[in-house]
Amino acid sequence: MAEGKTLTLNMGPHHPATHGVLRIVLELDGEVIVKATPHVGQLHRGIEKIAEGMNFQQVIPLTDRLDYTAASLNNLGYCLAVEKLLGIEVPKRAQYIRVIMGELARIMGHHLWLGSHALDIGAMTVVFYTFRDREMIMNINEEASGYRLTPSYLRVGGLAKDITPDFIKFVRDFVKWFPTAIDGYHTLLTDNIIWRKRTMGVGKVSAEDAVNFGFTGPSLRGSGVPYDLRKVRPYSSYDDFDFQVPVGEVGDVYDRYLVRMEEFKQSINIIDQAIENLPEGPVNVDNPWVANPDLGAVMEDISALIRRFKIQCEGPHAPEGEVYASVEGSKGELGFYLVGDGSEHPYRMKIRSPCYILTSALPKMIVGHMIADVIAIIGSIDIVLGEIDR
Amino acid sequence: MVEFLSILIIKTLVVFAVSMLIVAYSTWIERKVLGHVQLRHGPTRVGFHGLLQPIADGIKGFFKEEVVPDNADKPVFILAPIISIAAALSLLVIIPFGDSVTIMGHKITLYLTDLDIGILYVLGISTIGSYGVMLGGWSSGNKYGVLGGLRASAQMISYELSMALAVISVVMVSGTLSLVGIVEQQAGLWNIVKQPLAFFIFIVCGLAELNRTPFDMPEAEAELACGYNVEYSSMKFALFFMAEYAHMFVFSAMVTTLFLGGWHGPLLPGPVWFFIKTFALIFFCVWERSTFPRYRYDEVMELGWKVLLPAGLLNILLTGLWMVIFNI
Amino acid sequence: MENAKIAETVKGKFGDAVLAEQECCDDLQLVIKAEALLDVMRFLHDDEQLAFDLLIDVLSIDNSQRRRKPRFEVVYVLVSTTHLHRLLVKVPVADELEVPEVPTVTGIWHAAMWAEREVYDLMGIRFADHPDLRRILTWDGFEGHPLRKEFPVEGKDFDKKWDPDTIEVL
Amino acid sequence: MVAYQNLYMALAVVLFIIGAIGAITRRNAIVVFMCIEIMLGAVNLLFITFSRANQSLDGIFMVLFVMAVAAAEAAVGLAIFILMYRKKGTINVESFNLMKW
Amino acid sequence: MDKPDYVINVSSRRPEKGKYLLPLFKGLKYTLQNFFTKPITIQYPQERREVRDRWRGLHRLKVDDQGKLKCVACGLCAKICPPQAITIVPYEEEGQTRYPKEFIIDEIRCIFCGFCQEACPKDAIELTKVYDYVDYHREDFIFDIEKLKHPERFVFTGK
Amino acid sequence: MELIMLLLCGGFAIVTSLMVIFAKNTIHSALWMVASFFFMAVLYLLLRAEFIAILQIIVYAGAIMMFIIYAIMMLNIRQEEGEKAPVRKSKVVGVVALLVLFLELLVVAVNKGVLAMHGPITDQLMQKYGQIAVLSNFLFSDYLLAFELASILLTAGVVGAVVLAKQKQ
Repeated sequence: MAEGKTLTLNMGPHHPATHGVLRIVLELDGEVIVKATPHVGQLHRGIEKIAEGMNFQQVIPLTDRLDYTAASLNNLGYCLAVEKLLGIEVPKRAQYIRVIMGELARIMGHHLWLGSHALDIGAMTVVFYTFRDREMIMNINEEASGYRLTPSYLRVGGLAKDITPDFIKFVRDFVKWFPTAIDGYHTLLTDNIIWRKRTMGVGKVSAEDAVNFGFTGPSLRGSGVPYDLRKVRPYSSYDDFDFQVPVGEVGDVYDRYLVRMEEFKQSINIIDQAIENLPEGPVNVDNPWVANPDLGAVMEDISALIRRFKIQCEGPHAPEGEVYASVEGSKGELGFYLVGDGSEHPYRMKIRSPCYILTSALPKMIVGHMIADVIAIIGSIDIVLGEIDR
Repeated sequence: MVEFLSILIIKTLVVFAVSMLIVAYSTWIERKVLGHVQLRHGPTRVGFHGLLQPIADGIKGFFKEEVVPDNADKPVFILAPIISIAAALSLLVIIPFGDSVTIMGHKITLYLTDLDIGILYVLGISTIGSYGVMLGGWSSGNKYGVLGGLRASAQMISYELSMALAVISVVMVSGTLSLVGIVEQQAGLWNIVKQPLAFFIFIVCGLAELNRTPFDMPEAEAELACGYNVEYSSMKFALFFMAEYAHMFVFSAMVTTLFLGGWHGPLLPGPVWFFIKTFALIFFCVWERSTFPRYRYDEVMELGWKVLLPAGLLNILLTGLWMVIFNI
Repeated sequence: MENAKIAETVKGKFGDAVLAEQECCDDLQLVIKAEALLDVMRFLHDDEQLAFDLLIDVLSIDNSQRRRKPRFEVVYVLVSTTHLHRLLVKVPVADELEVPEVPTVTGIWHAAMWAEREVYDLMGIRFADHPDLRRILTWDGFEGHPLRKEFPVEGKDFDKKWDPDTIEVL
Repeated sequence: MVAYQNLYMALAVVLFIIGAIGAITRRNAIVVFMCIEIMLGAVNLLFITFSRANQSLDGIFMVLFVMAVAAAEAAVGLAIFILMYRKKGTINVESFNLMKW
Repeated sequence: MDKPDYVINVSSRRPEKGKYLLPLFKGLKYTLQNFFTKPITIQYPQERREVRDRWRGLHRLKVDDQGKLKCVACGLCAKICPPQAITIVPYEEEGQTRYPKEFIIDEIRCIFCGFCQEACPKDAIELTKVYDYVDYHREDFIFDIEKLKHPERFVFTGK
Repeated sequence: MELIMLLLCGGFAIVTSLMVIFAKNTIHSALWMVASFFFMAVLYLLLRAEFIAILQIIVYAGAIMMFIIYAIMMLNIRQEEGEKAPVRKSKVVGVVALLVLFLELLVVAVNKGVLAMHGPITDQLMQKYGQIAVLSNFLFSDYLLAFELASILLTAGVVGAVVLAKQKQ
């Protein structure tokens, strides 16, 4: 085709399939993409900058708003980073509950991914089934923390509160129900010829490329690299649980889909083990500089009252030093790089967001494909703009 | 003459009214069925189980603000929905709802007209309907619209062909192009039994012509953000919307006529059977929409040219052989 | 590979380029001279024993409020997907430069493409030879670098009145 | 015989001439193409008039084959136009003055 | 690359060939089954779901047996509040307990994280189950003591 | 009745055909063309050639014009003939010659009746068997060779179009 005969198409930020306010400027030859330039930043809220002016506990609700589809995992990553900086370790019970909350959040994230991915490709019903099941996790979140989407349940040094008996009942119900729901998703999509045609061979990323592009999480594993932080660097007692890491081979949209579908099952497996083997004990560290004295003690003991004032006003003071801690988020490696300077604020907090790096590879992935594939690929790497723009 | 004319006018009005009612309520069926498949209620607020919803929607559609984009081609922009709805409505003329009844001594046929070349008329007019989609997309001056219009035209041209092939084999079996003739010929055995492959091809092509999932390329709300009707609002959008559902009704009626024996059926009177079959097909259209993902544009073309077209040809060949061998 | 052994290997190869070696909790942090950065990084990526093939992140620290020299530091987080070890590489940015600058590692890891753009956007550190160094999270024409410590948390002009029609500060 | 056959013939002539004038005056290849279709249509009209006047089917068959030719012509012609547009960026007939490119 | 033993390969599940029509019909059957199940959505606001006990809704300033505010205006909640939505003006009289003269929560700024409830040493503030307060003006969302005492008045009734 | 229809449709056909030439926008030209084909189809109907009329709509309006509009949309030609090229002498001569031809033909058309050689196909025959049956009888016997040739032509057209429009890899 002669030069200058391409069509420039502005996809987003108000486009139903860009999962938020992502804007991609596409250059089209017919329907084939010649060039793609993603523009991000429409949702930039400066969380890293805001965090510098807050104390360590106050940052927790902010982290909820990163990847709001899987909020507890962000809490977990942040709390682990701070705890690593402070050099404390939370009790076993808190760790197990954190694992449960984290895995539930991962399932929530994958639910939203599956629903919107299928919706992008045109299967409009799957999203309602995933939201039916997501609702159950929302109820669990609500039972634990009082909020459904952004629970802010974790705290530096433990949890906000201990769980209730209803929580355990809800989780057990969910664990029991969810495998049938997964079968339902498989029935609707996996073998469906249209779904296969839309996803197989689309957006192929080889293992070398995936590593070079900085992929992490299911997108990396879909390309065949078995890198999972839960196995590689077990945190929060993940080494207590027996689970497997699903890995693809081809690295196309379909493989990433299969990997995530299998992760549903593995997460359920982990939750099942954690809820059955839940240890007794406290859920907060026994550290006077971190843990909030409970109300009963405050009423009676003046020193507890003072301590409560101290902790609520300032929170824990971090030692001077730098730390990088990361968790396996639902989208990939979610890392927090914290710099402490001896005060109660994080001197510098850098969030390593998996989606940001995934999006940077988008132009390489979609060139040569058609418009319809663009949304399939965007769906398959599962980006959340709250996390990209921070 | 006066008698003939008055019967004709009354019949036209009745057919128009009934058809518009069906069109309106097929939107209700769509929303209700989709809702229940998706574990929702669908419309519930206006009237009992939302039964007045189509009327409320219609009123809303007609009274909303009209927006014509600045760089739209205004005459074409206005013309497009009119073409769409006009084509859809003129297809209603030849639908055979039933055989004939005798009312007050007059023998009244339950179809407006029985054309000698009925099937050709259907094929011809339904292509005209696709002009509306194409021009609507092109004239709104929106890139998504243009892409939608392009997709629509390519898809319609491709699928028209296979659809015609499927129809031809039916015509071969029936020996007539008149729709009434085809229905009468099916009194004993429905064509779906004689022509299962043609039935399948016709359904697939029909869905493609209707721009319904899995072939809703021209709208594809996920990729093209509604495609050809992205810039349309209020009345003009309502016309497109109505045309879409009118086409769906006509498609269901055509399948009923060509393959499911039209008004034939035991016990119940003819028109009832006709409507039962038609509504079953409308239900099917909604049902499959709720289940299937969307094809990609090039895959749609591939399916049309590489699968359905050869299949249609093969079907004609087999039908011909069968007719020659058994000397029908 | 053990942290100590990584440090040993790198030091053995680039003795004087490694300014310091410190533990960040359980991770090893190597401080590398900016001039030698590219060579060290390429070695880290290519060497079979190290094979840091996955660049997790690039970030920067503004030390102006904790009285440390130099003012800016850039940190690279590296991971090996084969040997599963992790390394933090820190590069001090020379204070003398008018615009702080370090060499880009986009030639080694594509992942650095946007990570470096973000550092440039928010901290104002240039990456020499970066193929596409534009602002990314803030808009084109934005002034200042928000993560620098002197940038107000509320943002600039936050309390001024602005004209809703032209979106300009009055 | 057919009623008003002279009128039909006159109409065909008028249409033919309109088509011909368009074909030589317009520069846009696609419009030229459409003008040729008008001319074909005029001829078709004439054929059908004769066919009806003479109580013969020959005219109708002629029209059928004209349509077949027109369809084939449209396919090939438009393919050529698209190719031309890709090569030269225009479909102005006056710029097509080369036998090869 | 040799794979660790905890890895399972999902690509073995890929149906590369075949299975054209049957899965489509299976899908149709699945959706048809769901067509005949009961909808799970709630017809809000006629039907309302019961929220759990820990729900974090509008704030309530608790009162003691004599109908006085429990709050002593210590300012802990205002300090911990991440979006700084709480403003307290304390008032002290000679020989009296400290109490807030003004206690203002900007419910638009508030992110309902529940930190104020956790911080309070007197158990004077709590988050209620009221979750659907709507109004027309931004000013209506700035709650003073009077409004904060009775948040249940702000339950949305559909009118 | 027939005269009114004839005059109306003929008039519209002429007007729309003129609009094809005079419309600035190529898509508008094409749309006028479609309208013109419709009126021609009505004329065919008046001449009792329903089959040809419907074929006109299917083939011309449905397929050929669809192709043309598709091509215009794909090439995104809105105002292509923008620059005012000087009017060429040859064109003027051509138009004048055509007008002369027009007058001649018109004289012929208006004055000279066609010889009414009655062919074998009477209206009664058509009425009895239906037009399609009669047509197909002849098409598949007397005109079989021509029919087959037409199909070969169409196939060649399709192949040619595909070859031409295919982008070189």
